[in-house]
Amino acid sequence: MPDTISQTEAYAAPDADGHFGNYGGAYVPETLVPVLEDLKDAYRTYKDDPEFQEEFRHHLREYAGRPTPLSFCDRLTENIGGARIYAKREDLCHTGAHKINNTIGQIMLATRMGKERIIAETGAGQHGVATATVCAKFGVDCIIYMGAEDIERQRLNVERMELLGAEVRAVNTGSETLKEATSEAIRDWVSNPSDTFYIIGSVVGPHPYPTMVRDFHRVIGTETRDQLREVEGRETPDAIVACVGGGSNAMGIWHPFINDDEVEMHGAEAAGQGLYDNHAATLAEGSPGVLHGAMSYLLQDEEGQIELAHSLSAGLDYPGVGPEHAYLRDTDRVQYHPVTDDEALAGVQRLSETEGIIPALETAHAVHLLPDLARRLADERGDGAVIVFNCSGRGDKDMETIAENL
Amino acid sequence: MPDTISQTEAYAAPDADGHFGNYGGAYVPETLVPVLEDLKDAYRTYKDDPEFQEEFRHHLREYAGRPTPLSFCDRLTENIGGARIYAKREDLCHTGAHKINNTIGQIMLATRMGKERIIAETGAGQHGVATATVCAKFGVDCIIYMGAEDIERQRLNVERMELLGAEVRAVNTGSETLKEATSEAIRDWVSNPSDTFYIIGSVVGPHPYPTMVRDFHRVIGTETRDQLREVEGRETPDAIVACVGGGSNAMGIWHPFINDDEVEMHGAEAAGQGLYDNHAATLAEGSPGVLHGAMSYLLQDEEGQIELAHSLSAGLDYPGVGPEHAYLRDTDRVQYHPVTDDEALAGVQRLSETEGIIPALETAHAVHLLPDLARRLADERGDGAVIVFNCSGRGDKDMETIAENL
Amino acid sequence: MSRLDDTFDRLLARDEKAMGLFLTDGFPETDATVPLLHALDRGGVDFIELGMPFSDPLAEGRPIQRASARALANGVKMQDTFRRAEAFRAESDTPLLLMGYVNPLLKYGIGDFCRDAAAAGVDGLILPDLPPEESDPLTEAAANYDLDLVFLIAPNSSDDRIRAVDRRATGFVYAVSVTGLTGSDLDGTPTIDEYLQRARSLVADNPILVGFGIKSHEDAMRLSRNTDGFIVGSALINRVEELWADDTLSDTDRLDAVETFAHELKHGVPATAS
Amino acid sequence: MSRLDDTFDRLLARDEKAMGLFLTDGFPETDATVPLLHALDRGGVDFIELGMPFSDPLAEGRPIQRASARALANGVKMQDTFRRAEAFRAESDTPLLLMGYVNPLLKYGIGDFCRDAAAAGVDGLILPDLPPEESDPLTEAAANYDLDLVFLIAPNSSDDRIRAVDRRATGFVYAVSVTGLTGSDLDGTPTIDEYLQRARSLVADNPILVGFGIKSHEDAMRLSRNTDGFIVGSALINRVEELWADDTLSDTDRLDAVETFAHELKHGVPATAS
Ligand SMILES: Cc1ncc(COP(=O)(O)O)c(C=O)c1O
Ligand SMILES: Cc1ncc(COP(=O)(O)O)c(C=O)c1O
Repeated sequence: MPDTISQTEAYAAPDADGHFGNYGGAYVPETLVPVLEDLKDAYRTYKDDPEFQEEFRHHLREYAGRPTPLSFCDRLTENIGGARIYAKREDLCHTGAHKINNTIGQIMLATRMGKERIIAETGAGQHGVATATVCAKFGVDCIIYMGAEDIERQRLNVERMELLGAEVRAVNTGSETLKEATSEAIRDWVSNPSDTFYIIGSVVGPHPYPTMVRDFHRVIGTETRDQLREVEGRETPDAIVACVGGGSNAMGIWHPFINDDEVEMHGAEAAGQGLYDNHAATLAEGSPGVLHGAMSYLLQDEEGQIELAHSLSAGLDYPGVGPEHAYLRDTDRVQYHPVTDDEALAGVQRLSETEGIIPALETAHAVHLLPDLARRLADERGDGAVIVFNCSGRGDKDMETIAENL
Repeated sequence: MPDTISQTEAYAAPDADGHFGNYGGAYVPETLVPVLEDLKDAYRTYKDDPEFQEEFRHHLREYAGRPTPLSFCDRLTENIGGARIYAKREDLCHTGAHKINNTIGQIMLATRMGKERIIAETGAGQHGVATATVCAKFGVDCIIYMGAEDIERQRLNVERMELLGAEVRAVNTGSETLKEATSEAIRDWVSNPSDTFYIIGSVVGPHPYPTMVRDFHRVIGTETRDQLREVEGRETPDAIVACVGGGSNAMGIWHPFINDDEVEMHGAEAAGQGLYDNHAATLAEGSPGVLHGAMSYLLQDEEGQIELAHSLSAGLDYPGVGPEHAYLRDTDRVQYHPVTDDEALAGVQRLSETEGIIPALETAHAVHLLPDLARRLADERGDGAVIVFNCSGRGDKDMETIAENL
Repeated sequence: MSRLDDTFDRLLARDEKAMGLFLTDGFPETDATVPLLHALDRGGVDFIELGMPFSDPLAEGRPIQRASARALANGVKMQDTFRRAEAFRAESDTPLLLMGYVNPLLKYGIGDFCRDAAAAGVDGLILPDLPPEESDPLTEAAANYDLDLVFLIAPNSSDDRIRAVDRRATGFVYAVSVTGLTGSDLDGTPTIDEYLQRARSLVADNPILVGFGIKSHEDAMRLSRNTDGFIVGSALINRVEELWADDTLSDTDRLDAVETFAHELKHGVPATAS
Repeated sequence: MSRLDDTFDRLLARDEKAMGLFLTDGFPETDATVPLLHALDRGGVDFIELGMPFSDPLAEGRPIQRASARALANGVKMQDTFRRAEAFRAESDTPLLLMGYVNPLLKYGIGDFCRDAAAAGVDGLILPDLPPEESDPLTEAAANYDLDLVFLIAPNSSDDRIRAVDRRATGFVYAVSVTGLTGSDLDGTPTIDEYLQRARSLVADNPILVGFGIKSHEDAMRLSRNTDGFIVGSALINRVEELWADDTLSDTDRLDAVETFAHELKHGVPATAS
């Protein structure tokens, strides 16, 4: 297995202070500055520490269930009629999504830094479950901040977190969703900087989080490379598709291919009820700004007040996005596409019926991009064209929402 | 990967007609006799067909997510204080339980036999989901029989099956649970013997099902052997623990060790509210008889009428058990232990809190056996004693039941 | 020679199709069984199959499932069935077979069961979930007590299989009309004739009777063209259920109606009601 | 020399601790802000922090979060804040700083913001989510328009860090009392004195003021032993909220009560009420 948490060479972002072009950085209250310094130091140390890396790989393999398969979607491919489609099966990870890769990495850092109290924010509850899981596995206290509305719509995951021994704290301010949960987690962190480690759930937040979380998820892409070599006899696909909430599953699968210019990258953002309506299409409709510690694209009004995001999918229901995505958007390395709730629901159905895989609603946004892309790529590059999409999670947590809306 | 679907040598059960000692056989209406003959022939052919075997392994690996990890449970081991405990992680299989191994095998047989219509029974819904899944993946019609009461208590799985394109038929007779669902599936099969393949969900039913289902699940045990060799430097543990409903996950993990006399085998049966009350402890409390096509232990009254089983866990809520278990019980090769609902719930909590793994309620029955066993084995065989328990499925489907009862 | 053999010989001699009727013991009420059996007798039944209720009757369609469940709810036990068989036998010479599932027999004990059944005047047994392969112990016990042991064939049975079943069976061979349950719909099974002709040509040692799904005299005549007779179960169960559901009827009315039903099954509806 | 420097010079000269008071613009009602600022002035405030409401105020405890949300619900926009600052400035010489989060400034445009703030008579800026590392553009723009730019230190800031912040800051250095939010509880933070002494010894270029969690004159005096003054926010917000919730009070009553609150914060409660 290749190195999973170190960076490729040619693509150099971010700089030493965590800037991806103009984006990223660390816009935080002063109390967090030394905390982030310590974290940067620790991460710098362990990132290249063979023992840390070996333990990380060990947990990914023996606990989280890696490598995840790269499943050829024969019936989906046939059903669409175009490029050959593979699913990278993060839905088979322990706890049901890619999120566990990152929480394992961060809990390892946290325990090495002597932190005894873990906090995290969660929207869909997947990151909360993944965090509560590693806290149980490592025997550390765990507090999860979750918007009161998300607690309602992701009841199953709340029960999972509690069973895992975590305390789920309902956040009743503002929109009562992920944005507020994140703000509350940061407030807790500001209030408890010395004993508390904040496990952020995506490639968002102040430096070094976007880089660190990306690196912990790079294993998705490095495995994909290896697996493609084995099944297709080539390391690079023609395109890689992923959904983008904060953007961690996307960065994880894309980053190891970022210097392979022939690999198209497509991100699916949540367009909710449509771009003129309630949505969460930060990169399509937002503008640069600072939220939760980093400069990136945001949904904001003309006064710079953060707007509420709207998506049926709680995991994409966030008005910000990781700063590296802002950079990849501006540099045109990645194309980002808004996908509506209805299109995502149709994606759930399509993948379920053709492949027997019920994807998470988040993932289903990526599924929606496949038909057009598969046909275009087959036209442009011939029948041997290959698409990989990141099947970032399974749909169990969404069955109620899906049943209500289909 | 070693041969996954052929049998070890010394242990010779069953005989050519599917008898494990007095148990097993094929007690079926005449209409099914030629159907079972065809199935036996087909299975005999493909069992040793390298192409079939290769495709089977391919699907297990690339689709179902095998091999599943063998996770060392460090905190559980420490928490108990005894033998070293490993979990065989069938909970990480696609659809959330070991069941998919078997449905992949059977759907491959079914399509090779030219059957266009699949039926199955389900209790907890796990087998129904696993069947609906492979039917979607292979593009075949799928009808799932499920007791009306089980439909209520496993709503999530019903929605999954329907999303996968299966028709779920509610069975309103008798106890409205797995027993009646199975009877209805058999009646459908009797009525449609030529175009229909019945994918049975455990090591039950008439010959060749108990043998065939066991063989499709042997991969659990063969992987465990390989993995133990790697992590412990020895192929055999001191004991293997599994829950027993019909008994498929147990047979799958035990069978490759059946000739290793030093390996203790322990099965956890559902004792529901206790042995003097409502329970499903067929091997502890039942007596030999014929149900659903095979001779085995049953829960029955003094008139030979089948009694209702009772377990909080829908997957164990069945008054019969696979005939090979009856044989292994009578020959004392395996010790079977009744485990109550409350003990199982405590098992869910214990594994969740120490290892960050929320097991299915079925699996949790096996967890309950670990403390006493781990301490005894450490006493008898020293600190290096090793237990493997089959973590047959994940608890997502049971969250409501668990939340209501904890 | 068994009572059943006698009956078939007599009917064959006058080229008459044998009619067997199935009724679940203890259905619709335990007290109704013996009077019902006598009513069938008066209606001209040639032999009776008395159903032993079972909790999980795999081969039955809805009517017999319901009858079985109702009988169990009425508390029917094996001993009761024997007592009622005995009571019937005390007043009738019509062959009586017990039909049921194998598990209650196993629980009772195969040997004990055959002994007590024979003692009660039962003539034979039909067990739809006991194929010949699994029947050695029962075959032996039944022979010990001179009970006939009927086996079944189905449309998908091979020629070899039919011959083997015939060799194993005593009393008669039960040709299941369709690949389906009791009470199945016979429409859309155009190959029945072909199958029954084939069966006829293969069954050498026993009479052959057809059953499953026969609802009327016409069905019965059509299907028994190639057999020695026919068996009706679900249609009778449905009729009894109807009659007992009708509160305006006295028990005598009901029994008379059952007698008429049996008579009409065998002989057809008279052109003008008498 | 800025208004702020003048003020500190004057107070230092007479060994008096400076009192800064924080109030959210547009809270509790947009019309209340200017009269409230004058009431603070009458109560003896030495400088005012006018809060620019933000949707996601990360460093704030509940009171200022609530005030911010209420101001936004009242429709407060940046231009309104400038207009109210201007109105206050027209009648008072008390230094006025704007406090807020960086995103609305970015949206407005850093240069435009500093120009318009200065034109409205604002003296300086405090942005708790803009650490020195990310502040180059703002530092430049603020300097262009002679706005002071206050930076913060916290109990967990290293010596080097405190020195660096001091070098970067103009106006004063804001010593956050606790590792926590505005309005935090100060009990159980026994190391405050040690930290403030350390800060005092490291901060060379600027006055140093302590804030976060100060609720009373006693708190203020205790904490400013080692600083040049103190800042109160949440306690004032809570008091204003209470007063405006009490329907029995006239606006004059309320403003008088705020004036008294400010006065008592600075000077303590008089032994006998006047
Ligand atoms: C399955 C799944 N996919 C994707 C996401 C979105 O997060 P990210 O964009 O960081 O991958 C989530 C978040 O909860 C998720 O659960
Ligand atoms: C997770 C899990 N384990 C065990 C069982 C019991 O089946 P078996 O005994 O065949 O393994 C079930 C049945 O649904 C199940 O879902």
